Amino acid sequence: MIDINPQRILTRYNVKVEKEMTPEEVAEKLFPVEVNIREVAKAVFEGDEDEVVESIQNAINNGLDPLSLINNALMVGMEIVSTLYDDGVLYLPDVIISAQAMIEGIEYCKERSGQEHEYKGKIVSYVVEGDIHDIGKKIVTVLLRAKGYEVVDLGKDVCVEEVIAAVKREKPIMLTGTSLMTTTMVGFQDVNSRLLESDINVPVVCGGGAVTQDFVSQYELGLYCEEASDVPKIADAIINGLNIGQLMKEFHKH
Amino acid sequence: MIDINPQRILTRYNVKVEKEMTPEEVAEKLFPVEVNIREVAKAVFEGDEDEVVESIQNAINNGLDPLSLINNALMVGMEIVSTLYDDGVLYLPDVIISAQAMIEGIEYCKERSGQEHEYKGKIVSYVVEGDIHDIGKKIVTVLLRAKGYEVVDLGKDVCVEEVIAAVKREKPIMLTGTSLMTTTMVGFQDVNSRLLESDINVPVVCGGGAVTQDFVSQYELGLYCEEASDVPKIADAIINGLNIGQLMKEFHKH
Amino acid sequence: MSLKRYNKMAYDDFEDMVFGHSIYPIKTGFDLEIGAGYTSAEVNYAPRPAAGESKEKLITEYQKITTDVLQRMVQVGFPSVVLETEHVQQMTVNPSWGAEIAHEQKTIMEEFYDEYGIKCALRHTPADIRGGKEALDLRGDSYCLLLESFEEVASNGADMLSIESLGGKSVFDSSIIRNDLSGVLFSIGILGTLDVEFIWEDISKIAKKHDVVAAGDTDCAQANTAMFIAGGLLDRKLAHTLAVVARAVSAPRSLAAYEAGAVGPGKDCGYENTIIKAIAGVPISQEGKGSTCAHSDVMGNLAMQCCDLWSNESVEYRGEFGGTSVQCWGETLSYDCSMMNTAIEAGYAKVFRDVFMVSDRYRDPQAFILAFDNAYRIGESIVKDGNDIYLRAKNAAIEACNIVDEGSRGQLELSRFEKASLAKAIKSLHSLTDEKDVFIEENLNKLSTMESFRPENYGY
Amino acid sequence: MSLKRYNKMAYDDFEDMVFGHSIYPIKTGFDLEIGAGYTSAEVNYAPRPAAGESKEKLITEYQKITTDVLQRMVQVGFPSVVLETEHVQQMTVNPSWGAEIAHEQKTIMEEFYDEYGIKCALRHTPADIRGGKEALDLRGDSYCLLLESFEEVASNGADMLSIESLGGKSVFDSSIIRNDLSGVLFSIGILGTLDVEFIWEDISKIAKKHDVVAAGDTDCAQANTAMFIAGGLLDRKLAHTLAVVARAVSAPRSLAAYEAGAVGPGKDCGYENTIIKAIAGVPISQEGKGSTCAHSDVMGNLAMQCCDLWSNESVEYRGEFGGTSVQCWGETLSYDCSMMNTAIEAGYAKVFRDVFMVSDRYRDPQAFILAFDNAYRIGESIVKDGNDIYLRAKNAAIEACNIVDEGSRGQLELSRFEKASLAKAIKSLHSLTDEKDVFIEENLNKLSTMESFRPENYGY
Ligand SMILES: [Zn+2]
Ligand SMILES: [Zn+2]
Ligand SMILES: [Zn+2]
Repeated sequence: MIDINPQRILTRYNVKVEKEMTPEEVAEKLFPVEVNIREVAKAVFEGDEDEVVESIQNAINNGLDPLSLINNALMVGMEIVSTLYDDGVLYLPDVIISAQAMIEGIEYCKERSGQEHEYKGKIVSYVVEGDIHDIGKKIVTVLLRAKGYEVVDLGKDVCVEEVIAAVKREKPIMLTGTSLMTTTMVGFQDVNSRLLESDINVPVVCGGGAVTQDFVSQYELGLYCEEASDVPKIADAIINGLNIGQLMKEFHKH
Repeated sequence: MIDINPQRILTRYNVKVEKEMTPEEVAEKLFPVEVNIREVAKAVFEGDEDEVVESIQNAINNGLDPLSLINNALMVGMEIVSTLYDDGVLYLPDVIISAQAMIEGIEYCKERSGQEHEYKGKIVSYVVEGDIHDIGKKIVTVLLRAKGYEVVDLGKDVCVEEVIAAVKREKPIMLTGTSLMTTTMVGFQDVNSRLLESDINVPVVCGGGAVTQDFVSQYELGLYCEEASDVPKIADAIINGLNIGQLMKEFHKH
Repeated sequence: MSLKRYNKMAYDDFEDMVFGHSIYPIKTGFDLEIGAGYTSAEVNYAPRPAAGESKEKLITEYQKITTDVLQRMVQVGFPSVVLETEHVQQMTVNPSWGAEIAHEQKTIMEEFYDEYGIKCALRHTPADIRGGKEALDLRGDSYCLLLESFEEVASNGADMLSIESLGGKSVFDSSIIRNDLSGVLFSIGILGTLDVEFIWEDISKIAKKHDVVAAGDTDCAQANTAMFIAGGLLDRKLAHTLAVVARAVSAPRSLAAYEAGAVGPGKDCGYENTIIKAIAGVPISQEGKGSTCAHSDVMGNLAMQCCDLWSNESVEYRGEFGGTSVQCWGETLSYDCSMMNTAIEAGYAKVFRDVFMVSDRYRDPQAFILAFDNAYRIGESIVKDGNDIYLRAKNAAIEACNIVDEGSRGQLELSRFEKASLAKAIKSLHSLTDEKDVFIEENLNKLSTMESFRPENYGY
Repeated sequence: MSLKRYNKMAYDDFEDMVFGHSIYPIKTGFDLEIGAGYTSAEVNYAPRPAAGESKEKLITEYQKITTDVLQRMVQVGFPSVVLETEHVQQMTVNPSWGAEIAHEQKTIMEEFYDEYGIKCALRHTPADIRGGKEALDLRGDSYCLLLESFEEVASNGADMLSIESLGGKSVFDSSIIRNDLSGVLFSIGILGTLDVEFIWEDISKIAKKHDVVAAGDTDCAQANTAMFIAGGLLDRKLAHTLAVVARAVSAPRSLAAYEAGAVGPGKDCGYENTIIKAIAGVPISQEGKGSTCAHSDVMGNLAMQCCDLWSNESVEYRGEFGGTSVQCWGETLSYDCSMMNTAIEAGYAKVFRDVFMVSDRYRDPQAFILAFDNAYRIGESIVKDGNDIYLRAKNAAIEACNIVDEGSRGQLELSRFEKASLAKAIKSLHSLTDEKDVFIEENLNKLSTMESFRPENYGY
């Protein structure tokens, strides 16, 4: 069996460009100083649901207000994870695992505080009619929740009627839909038309295997999203007041 | 240097399906019986201009009317060549060489008879604006002349104005245009519109590298032609009275 | 179900494995042999969306596709070719559509065979229509319809039957995005295996009845999903060292088809097929650098190492400068096969096999474990506990991790992150029980809260 | 013009020729070496028609194309790549457009080189804009504009300069459809050669001035036209035994570029490049099974035999399932190169070379004469009378026919028609004079009635 030195024929670029510090080392520098909050943030980073709950309980025991922990500790920890992902240090499953743990933490805080937590905003997510591939939607939904948004997940193979009804009912800041196949992509067109007809100018973020910037550019309300991890950024931009025109400029993929 | 038996890895299908008889053998069975006419037809088959002229002179010397030789001897010889090409026995250059010789023969007959020869019909041919590739047009023009048509060749890179002017002036039974590139194909659209506007319902036969049946199907007057050797067949069909609808049916490539 | 499980390897030595040869070659279609001494292209295509609007348009589309492919084959002198028709939904949901299309395609192929003697065969791959809006429905009405589709194509011209079955998919999707290896092992190794053997018993019967070939299944829905999420070297949606686990476990899962009566050729997107060939000796179709039209991969040459058919996975039927897309890719694939066949004739098959493999052996861990020597090792770990569908899958997962681990101490350069993720994977896998029933019960309990999971899909 | 003609072969023995190696390798771009021990893909692309509507749209299109290619290269671990931009008319007619595009492309390539260390280089191929509505205008205003285009791209990022020049085309077109070999010999061997050396003296000066590479020319407009008209095995628009003559004569024609200062790498669609490599020792780009997107050919593997760059000829930039077309074909080509590079590293380069060649040696006469041993023979017949551009072209034509004739008595099976046409060709070529000036005068006289022929285009 032949063997050769692979460096003569290929380059493992990921090894070549890997950053010097491990994720743990980078995170260590970013954790908050205050010891109770630090523990919560670390637990989110570890993605350990039990540790998250434990550290929250400890912080509460030490006098910190449960509801405040959501923004000051849980979201801070999540923000560190997102930053590490954006900087090329973490992988997406780590983000999802952390997000999951953080969401558990939010639930616990709400229980302990007895009050309602105000979400950043509400988003409706779905997979277009005729399509039952939903990994993309699953990922987007988790990432949005991790960023503090309330997500109404309509599921798979959702017909236009149901989408419009949900939008009217939930009044979201944004709609996000995924489509894997070119044959089902046209559903976005119908949604776009129906929303405009009903005078509902909510941005429709479209992503998934078949979708392209060119396709989405056809629709007044359409925003193209290539990466699941960009969807929360679009949501944040909407919260910050950008209108559809400005959003299109900001997030247009050339 | 390695060598192997090629029959283990490839199949020269042309050798496999080659017909038994040579072109000469097949032609021999098809030549007309009358000896003077036979010689003319044979000379056309050989594609030898000098022999064509010589055999025509001999026939005239032997009392045959020069003008009649065009249809009875020259065209008959050409028809045999075309048949052999359609049947897979000859190659296209053979057809062009014979056509050239036959056209020489027609000129000679016209000279010797002092009369005008009536063409089967008139056709205008051109290469679309922006395109200077004209092998296709050259081939089509020769084949049409070989079939007894008068061809007004407008040349290459011909703008729409010039095409329409020529059609109005020459009143052809058919227009044939070629386009090699997708970027120049749109010229056919303009020609089609302008002809319809001027109420001139002449079929526009379109061919060339970029052209497809689907593209041509968009135009009321458009007929798609994949093979140069099919253009004369379309012309014959028009002479036989088929209208555009019938032509489209007859020559539609699926 | 009492299937005969594989308990030993079909090949004594991985050195005996090579492209164009298999232990149990197949003859089918018009004089076409697979794994009997030469390779052939397997041309795979998708109709344009507009063509899907009606049965008539679809039939015309497939007629054009079939004619185009065969025309190009004879124009360039290729002696053989296989066509694979992966159904679009309508063709399976309306079994008569699939039947008519198979018939039309086969008719054209027969004309070319009669006129030119070109050896050819037709594989039909119905769509797995058992996925519902809420959950998979694997054993209900859609299953009956699916079997009807198989009957229809089998009795109307299809020579080989395949499918990319969905068993375990919803559980897998949730697991893979969370690095949950126990969930991956359960969804592919248990649920996937149970569904594969369930349907392939029926598909094999249909094949036998109509004297056609029950070819095989691939874990496209799971292992290839992992591969696609893992992406290229710089993507960070899934560590490649974890995608390796999904791939390793997909082998015993796809193997179950052969235990239930399938005979090969394994379907093109089954990258696990080399492992299966080592175990079962069946011929296999593969894809790599000839399927970039459909997706990228990190083993474009290595995939050729032991292939018997060489495929382009799928390409939408459309015009290119060089002809229609099926002609372009059909020709490229056929030249690859001509190269392999020439190597065979010249006595250099194994040299070529090795060079294909070494080109990508160290490109990525996913390629490394599928190098035929490593694939063979994984196969051994499977047949070691062949009768236990859990243990054999767990063995495969652990063996694959060990292989990567050893490799990383040799010429397989892993990033720090990959090493860390591999260490976590090994730890996680070793922490699992050895008891099949314990493992299954644990996982069923975990899933009792997952709305889209229905145990009855798998006989529970 | 007093050029130094080739009078001897650069290689002593055809056995010394192989892919990835040349006698005079080239280093250019960002650390990229050509013919210095490894092969690289040369990715070639065409903008979509809509993108050609404005300069801004074109620039954006090429930025996308360049980014896409490089992105895919690093995602799959390829160490090197060449990009070739064949100008659409507007880019040459507006030299500043070509300049801006070259600059934008090179900027992106530099970013990737800086970040990943991927070796890469850029070839620009201006369009030959010297063709007019009535006739070619080879030495007038459009020529000045063409040279300006070369200056602009050379000073704005292009590493290598090429062109597919049109000299002799109109005479060739008329000749080839009439099996007129004397006309073919005149249009390619005389007119083509005269135009090639005329423009390459100027192009080489420009390249030298800007310290870039004067790469080379191909007889696309003539020999490839013959190849395309000849088509596949079953096409009957031109006997393949006659297309062989056009190809053989294209070698001394394209060779003239190197006599006038070009240094390689020869451009991709020059199937005659193997002959030229044998004579001049320059590295060459080739295309075959990796360029089916652009056209079919009968030597998809053989073309790899001695290549230093491996190209896809051209593909329209658009989306496929697997990415954009430049990514799909770029990856396929790069895997072919990885296979060749692995063979080189493993010490099996010549085995692979031979298998590539033998795969197609007997597929068609056009492939047969380009098998490297036969290509070498044709090269020898050229340098034998290297100083006489007529005699050397006539020698090449006759040698090619002899090679096919000998082959037909061996394993190269010709149809009866092909044998008859070959016999006619040999007879016709042998009937030609040996005197260059007599030949030229005869042909100029013949062409005096051809409206679209202008002798002053060639200095007459
Ligand atoms: Zn698949
Ligand atoms: Zn597939
Ligand atoms: Zn070219």
